[in-house]
Amino acid sequence: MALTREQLAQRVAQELQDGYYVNLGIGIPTLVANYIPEGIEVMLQSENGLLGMGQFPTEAEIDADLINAGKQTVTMAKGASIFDSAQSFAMIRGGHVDLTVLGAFEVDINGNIASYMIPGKLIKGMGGAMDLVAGADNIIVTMTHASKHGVSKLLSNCTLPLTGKGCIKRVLTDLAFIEIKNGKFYLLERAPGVSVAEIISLTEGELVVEGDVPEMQL
Amino acid sequence: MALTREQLAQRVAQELQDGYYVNLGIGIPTLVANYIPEGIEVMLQSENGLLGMGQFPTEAEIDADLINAGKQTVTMAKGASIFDSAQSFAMIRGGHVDLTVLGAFEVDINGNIASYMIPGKLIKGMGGAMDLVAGADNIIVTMTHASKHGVSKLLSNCTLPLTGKGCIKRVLTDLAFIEIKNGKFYLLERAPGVSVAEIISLTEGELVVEGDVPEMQL
Amino acid sequence: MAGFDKVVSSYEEAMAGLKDNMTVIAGGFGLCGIPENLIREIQRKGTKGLTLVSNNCGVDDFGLGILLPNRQIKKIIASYVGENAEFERQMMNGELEVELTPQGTLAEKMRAGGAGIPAFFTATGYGTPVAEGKEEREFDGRHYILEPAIKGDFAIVKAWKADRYGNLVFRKTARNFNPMAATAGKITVVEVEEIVEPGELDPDHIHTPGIYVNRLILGTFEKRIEQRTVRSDSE
Amino acid sequence: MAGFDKVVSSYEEAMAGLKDNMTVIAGGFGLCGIPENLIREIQRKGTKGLTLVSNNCGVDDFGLGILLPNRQIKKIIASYVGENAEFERQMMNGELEVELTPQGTLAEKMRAGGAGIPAFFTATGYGTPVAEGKEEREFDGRHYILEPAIKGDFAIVKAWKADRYGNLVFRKTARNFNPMAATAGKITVVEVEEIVEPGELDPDHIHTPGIYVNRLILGTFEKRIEQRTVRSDSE
Repeated sequence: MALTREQLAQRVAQELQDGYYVNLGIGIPTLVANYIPEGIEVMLQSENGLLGMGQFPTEAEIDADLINAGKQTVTMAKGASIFDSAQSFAMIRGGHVDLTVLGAFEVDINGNIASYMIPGKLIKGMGGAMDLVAGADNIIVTMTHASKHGVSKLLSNCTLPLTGKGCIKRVLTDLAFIEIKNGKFYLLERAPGVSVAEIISLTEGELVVEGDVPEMQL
Repeated sequence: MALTREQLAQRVAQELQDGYYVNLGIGIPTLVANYIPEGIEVMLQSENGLLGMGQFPTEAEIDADLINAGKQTVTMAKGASIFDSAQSFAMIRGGHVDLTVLGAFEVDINGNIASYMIPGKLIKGMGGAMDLVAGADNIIVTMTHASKHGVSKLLSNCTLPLTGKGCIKRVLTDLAFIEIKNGKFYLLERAPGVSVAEIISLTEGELVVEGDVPEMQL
Repeated sequence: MAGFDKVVSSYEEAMAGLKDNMTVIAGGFGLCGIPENLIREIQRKGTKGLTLVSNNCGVDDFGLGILLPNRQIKKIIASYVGENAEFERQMMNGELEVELTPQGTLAEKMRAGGAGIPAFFTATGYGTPVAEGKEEREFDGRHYILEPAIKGDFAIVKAWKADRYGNLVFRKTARNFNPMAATAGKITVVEVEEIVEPGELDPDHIHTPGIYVNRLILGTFEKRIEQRTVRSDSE
Repeated sequence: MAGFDKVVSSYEEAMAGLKDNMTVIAGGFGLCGIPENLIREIQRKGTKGLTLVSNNCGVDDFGLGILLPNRQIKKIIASYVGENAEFERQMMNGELEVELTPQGTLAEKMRAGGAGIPAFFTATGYGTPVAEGKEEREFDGRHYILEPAIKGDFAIVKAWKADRYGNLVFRKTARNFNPMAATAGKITVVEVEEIVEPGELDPDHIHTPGIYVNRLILGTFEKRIEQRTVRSDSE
């Protein structure tokens, strides 16, 4: 069974470590905050200028001056700090964020990522995504493995305009957890009940399958 | 009569305008603060991170955490702000300071200035001087016109290592107020009782004297 | 207005001198911390051919979006746009030039513009459409591109509090691009919720020193919320 | 030490891992805002061959100057040095390498090092000895040189207050180079006068977010004054 959005978030959350500063992109990555393991503390960085993002506010707490990068009203966690956009991206671009999770349209075997633009269709802009992929060492991309029509999004070469070049090492799709190295995809884990054969058939870029591929534990 | 240090400071102070943000270098420039004309407000920038430098503290006010760029204990004027060194030099290098006053060993007809190093003798460093001369449009250099031995410091070409290239337009010496343009010195004013002939004799670089040269009003 | 008193009494005075075809840098992220009344004054003046530099372009009837119907914007430099229909229409028709710029690069370009740095290298955008026409260089085995600074004829800024000298304090995430924008305008105009006397702000807590501020005006703000997300009180 | 608690209990622990020939970036201007006890710990450890990056090098018996007698410093990158005799002796004898760097360029190099900017252009130093061996380029008719960023194996920082998460607040001009230094160390160690619980510092007033801080220690400080200038009470 392909992972649900919630399960994707759950699996990513297993990669969190105590004391991590984490930037979660819009969409599925945002859900990761709901699955932080017991006994682990992380601080969420929101690139509009907040480190230590808290939960959504109650009606009474709503403050127009306090939003996250998705423009949602939020609160501050204990020990939060506020800073300007240059400082925020100094953190991101200087490699100070421990883990970045973001979505994508396509990734390829060379670690390229396309996530911000579909020419002629979606041209809203990259926001902070180009900074995030260029600045972080530790990135997890979450995405669906293929389109509804079965067209793979894990490619030999991205077809859409790139968000970043050679910067992605780990991809979690609804079917598989994959590492990218040496110009190849490596299958690390498969979604519960999903066969290796199915993953191979939906992966256009070269996929290396070594030994028994374990099922994800969720 | 050659100007005294206090008179140099007095003449510079006449260039102040209401609302000016001013950076005063160490030495004679510092004295300018004592001659701010009536009815004029200026704010002093100290490049270690203070805008709105006040007077020296009383014994009771002394605070080791509050010094100026000359490492002297100071106070803050009303409306002062504190910032880090990067912000301080963003102000300076971004051209936000209205007037910079600093000393020099030599200047030349191309607006070059040497003020920080005498090879083999004085090698303490440039501090903020290179930033100040490169960043400011409006600079007044204060210096003695010649050495005790009558060797001119207003030259065709600086002989000492440069602090900045082509950045000085106005020089106030103990003998004269001089403008630099088109590769020449222009004599604007002479010190009270100092003859044009004397100034010419002590100026090695080409000096243009146009019409009657007025005496400084002090 | 004498000495360091930057306070002006009308929005007309605040934006005096803004002319067609100028470049305006605006603070704000989404609709948070935007100089909403200064934008309205630009709308009222009807200034045209503007190049706007701002992370976003507002929505249909609020923020920079209100400058679209009258075609006042010639070009926008932003990281994320198109939250409104008129924007998309003008962009698709080629009536509006859009220069998409990564958010961090945009912030750094404004800061560089204010700090006398004409250009800097960044890894952001290497190998992407953003790198087109830009110099690429390797440092320590990583690839970077050279990005030029941005300066504006005007910068429009929203702060929380100011003293009359233009020392600014921002509030929560309404800070965002405002401090950088403030440094990068030839004329920097700031609107605030409260003006106090010099000496009332703690010098250690001033986010933007008054040296960057040319004009200051007291405003009242709608502060529209783009995504009103709440949890129930019982959670 | 769990989660985000950065507090360590000894100076030995604070500087653990510092090894010969490493690069150390230090905050402070003159003797103001220097991490005096962290420097003493480096002296005590006897680490040698260090490259120090700091605006100044202290005086004979205080600040970075105390690392000179035992020849612990191989090279110093600074804007203004030589406030003590041993420094001059070592420099003149070629025992100490000195890279003089303009103060603003030094601050910007540290900031760039922390912000992922490998190099930037600046007008400062163009046409001077500082420009030797550096790329020169014209932008809009002005001359600039390309300056590389600086990063350190360690950064040592003095702040006023911190919470246990390493969020820092500086006091008056003791701020100076400290915030930039804090961003540019692989391991950033901070000593402070007071440690409070997370949540006690106003998020809007934090100068350095804890993300930059690896270790935090409570110290007591001499805060020596270099130029004690006073006016009489009656003035």
